[in-house]
Amino acid sequence: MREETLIPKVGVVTDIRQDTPDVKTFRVVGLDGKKVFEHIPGQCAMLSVPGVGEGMFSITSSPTNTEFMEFSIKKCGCLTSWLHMMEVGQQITIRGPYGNGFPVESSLKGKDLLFIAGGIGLAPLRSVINYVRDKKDNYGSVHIIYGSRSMDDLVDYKEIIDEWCNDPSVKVDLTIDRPQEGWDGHVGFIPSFVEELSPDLSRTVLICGPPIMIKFTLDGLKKLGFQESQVYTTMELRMKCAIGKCGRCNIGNKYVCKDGPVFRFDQLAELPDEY
Amino acid sequence: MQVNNEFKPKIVAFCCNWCSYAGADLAGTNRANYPADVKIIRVPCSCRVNPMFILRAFQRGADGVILCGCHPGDCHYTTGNYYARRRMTMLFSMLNYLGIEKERTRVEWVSAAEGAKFAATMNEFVETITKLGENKRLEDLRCKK
Amino acid sequence: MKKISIDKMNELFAAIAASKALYMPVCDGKKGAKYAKWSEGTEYSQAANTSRSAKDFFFPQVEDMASFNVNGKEIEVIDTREECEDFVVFGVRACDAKSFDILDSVYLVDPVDSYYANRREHGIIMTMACNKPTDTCFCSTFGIDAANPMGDVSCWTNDNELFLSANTEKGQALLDSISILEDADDNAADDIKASIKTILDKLPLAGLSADGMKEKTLMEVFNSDKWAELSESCLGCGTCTFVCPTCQCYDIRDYDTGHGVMRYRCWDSCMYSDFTLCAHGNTRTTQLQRFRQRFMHKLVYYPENNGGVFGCVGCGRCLRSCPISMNIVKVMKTLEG
Amino acid sequence: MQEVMVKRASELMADGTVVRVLGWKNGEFAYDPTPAVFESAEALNTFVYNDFCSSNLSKYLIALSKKDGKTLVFLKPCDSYSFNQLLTEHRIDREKVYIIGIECSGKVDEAKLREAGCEGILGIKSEGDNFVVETLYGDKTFAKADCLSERCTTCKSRKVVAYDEMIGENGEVNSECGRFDQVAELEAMTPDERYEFWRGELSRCIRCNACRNICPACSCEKCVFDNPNSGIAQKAAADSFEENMFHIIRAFHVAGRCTDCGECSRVCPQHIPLHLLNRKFIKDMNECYGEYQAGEEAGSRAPLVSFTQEDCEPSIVYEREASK
Repeated sequence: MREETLIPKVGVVTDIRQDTPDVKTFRVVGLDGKKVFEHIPGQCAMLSVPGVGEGMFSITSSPTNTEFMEFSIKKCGCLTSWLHMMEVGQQITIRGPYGNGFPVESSLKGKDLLFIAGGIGLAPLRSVINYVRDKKDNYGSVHIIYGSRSMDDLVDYKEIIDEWCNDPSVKVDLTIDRPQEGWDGHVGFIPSFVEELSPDLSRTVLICGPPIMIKFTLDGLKKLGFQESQVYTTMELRMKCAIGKCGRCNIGNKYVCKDGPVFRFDQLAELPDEY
Repeated sequence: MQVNNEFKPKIVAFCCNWCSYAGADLAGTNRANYPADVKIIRVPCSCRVNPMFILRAFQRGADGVILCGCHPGDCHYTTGNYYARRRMTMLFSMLNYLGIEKERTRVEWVSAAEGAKFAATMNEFVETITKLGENKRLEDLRCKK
Repeated sequence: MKKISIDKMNELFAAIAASKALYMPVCDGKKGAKYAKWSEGTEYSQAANTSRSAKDFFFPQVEDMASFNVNGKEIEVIDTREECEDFVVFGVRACDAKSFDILDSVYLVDPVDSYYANRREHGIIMTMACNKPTDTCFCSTFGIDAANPMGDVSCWTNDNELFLSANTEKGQALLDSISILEDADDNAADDIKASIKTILDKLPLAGLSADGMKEKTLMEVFNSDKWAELSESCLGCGTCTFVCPTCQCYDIRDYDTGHGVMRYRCWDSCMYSDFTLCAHGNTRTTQLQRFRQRFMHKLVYYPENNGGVFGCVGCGRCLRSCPISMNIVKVMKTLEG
Repeated sequence: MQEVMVKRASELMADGTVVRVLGWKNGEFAYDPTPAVFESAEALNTFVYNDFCSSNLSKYLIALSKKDGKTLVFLKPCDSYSFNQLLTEHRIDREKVYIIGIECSGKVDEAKLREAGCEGILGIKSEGDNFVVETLYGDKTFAKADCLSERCTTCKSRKVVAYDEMIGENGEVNSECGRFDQVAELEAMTPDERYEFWRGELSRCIRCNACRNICPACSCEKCVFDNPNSGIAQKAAADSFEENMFHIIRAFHVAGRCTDCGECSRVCPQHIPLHLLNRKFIKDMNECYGEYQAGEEAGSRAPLVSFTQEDCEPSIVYEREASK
């Protein structure tokens, strides 16, 4: 019988990192100790705990990482709660990669990039950021604006401080929603922070975060003079098959799992706003 | 094949916390014998058991389900078992109506002092179910191995 | 073209059933017809159509996908797929035969759905021209000719004879394997076709056209203010989706059997409130949105993605079974009006 | 009848008593009117009332009575029982509803015409006690009585039990309707026969949930079957057990609240006689706990939410079966 993508492979969780009180990052390899499959930044995989369910998660590690894949997962529902209860060595099932990914080898090549992320929205962007950092020659400068509810909720804080902030080609601006002891950085919501920073208009923007943050940030960007065709985002809706057949993750005639999850805002503007 | 000789029924007994569960306890301390095939599930009151509990037990492989509660009038919560009585009457009648063996379900009132009655009831119930054989009419094939 | 006398129908069925499982519409009590496996004594029903569609043969309501053994931290994935046996479905109507094309364009595009493909490869469709189309039929709206049904083998019948003509290699091989068939002129069924044609023209929905849908843009249709009144009385049940031959959405679920986990898929309906429910909320919270999704998918989204082919075949099942008599015909007429 | 209804509706809208009208709108064919809300006098052009307007409108009032202003609704006797039941359960605001009771002499089931071999229906004319059905394959005449919906052949009551005004004469309760005859027939069978009968019927279920969603008694915001952890969440029945379970639980959840309006059987696309499950509960409750008709008066207490100390024991089920 032919290969069936709906039948998953077994993956082993080799490392679990508590990033924030409700986000953990899981390192996954196949039974043979190698990566289960290759991917493009922004693509996703279906992880499942048999008996609990299956869900789509963006792959947080960069494809340039040849040893393993990582998934940063926020605890918010039934499946993610189970994932958070796992211990190292636990097996899960995994299938993928799914989705289109960011156009890192086409439209984004040679561009100056601006990443705007809110909360767990950093997860899908982290893959691109590290990919771009690993292939510096292909891309211009990188500006990252990242915000979260509090200092403790900044995902990958250690990596941001230790690696990104020390990378001369990367500019990092962090913000948190409310003042907090021990935080001497910016305080405020991302949309206003972006307007304040007034980033370079020539940059291509990759944005991900809660829907309400995306909405207001986009408005702000447009006010600053950015074009919709300059801004990419990545979406998430309920999915079951991840291959555009089960019929639930559509926005208009586009399926988020197959035609997305990465959309440019001028594409989204032509589609119903059912997301 | 000597399936019938080897058939060991699985029985689920929902026992109310205040009377029947204590009754089961008493049966134990009195060393009254009843088969180990009876699995007891403690519930706060017989009224806690809704029809779905009973059906779910059958789905998961039970061959008989028995509900034990305080004698009418003795409910810890005053009236719980009166409601349970009406509810179970209706459910059993419906199961019977659908052609599902009526002997597979039963309600018994067992007080905390009736350890002997508890054991006797269970013995009798297990015997009935053993005679009836495996639950076929309300089974979930997926749960059978 | 081949033919066989009506009196010998049973011999034909026996000849087919000798090597392959044979399914056909049979009378289902007093109410309509259903597909059933043929065995000696089974009576073929000439009912206008079956209550449930023929998609069940390729896309069953429930099917197992895989199972898992979970042992401590370890998981074993068991591929439960099996190659299916050859089977023949006789008496499929033109609309249902066309619905397979629509399902194909979803399930057979890359990545191919092996469960569906497996059945599709092993299934032989014998269609039957509709001698007595009924009031709820509107297949001609979508360019389907009930007098010339497609499928692997097309059949026509009158009071005396059954004519058969193969359209595919699979169909030809089947006809070649049946020795009791006689040869017939290629135009032998023309009279039947002509008489069907005259009835088709008289159907109450004969003039219905979906072309108006193509003249509007996706957003125009989506933003139409007609959806509110159309969906107002919708109950949110899944009847229309489940009887529809082209509705192809499914859900994947796990069932813990107590000694393993079964992963199965089952039909799902965009009319249900939990269809798009995820941890962060629901993208279609109102029945209006869910109702709109279903008809947008049939009339706009699907054609947009598939070269203008509509996702409806006009079988009329939803016209008969909707509890509140709301249906795609009313939607089309209202949207265009 | 239809003219009188439209006229009265227009008057009530014109004088501001109501702001909208809940009724039926004509369809594509003679037999497929859809429940609809009319917000203006002009919209009433498409208002229709005929022998095919069988939908029970009372459930729509849950949503409509939450809107601003009063809603005018036309209730048939069956619907008025459901309405009272919903009032009892505090699902409808009585102050927001203006009811016009309408007499009903039974509704026609188009499926009955098809059962009698009537396909290609072009038009249906009512002539006295008969229907003349014009079809593609010739005209046919049927006695109206033969085309009645299953539920209407054993009509329990032609009395509208809740109304602000009536159009036409109010009817009477018919206690001799024989609606439990079929239940009694089943009860008289052996358990094996009953099992075969119900397997045959319930195995046809496609779990479309039409019976649940149309049911005026099934008015929960979130149904127990919507819970994925119920194991049988509003999807296909993956095993024969789930078919049984769904139908037992569905019937059980409306037991004592079911007014026997028969909508469940009417809408079932697979023609499962679901009313026989509901009627079994009604019959049992009548026999064990005294006669009770849900919805007969608003505020009455259903048998399963009350008790007496002298109630029969569950073992009565065995005794009754044994005494047959």
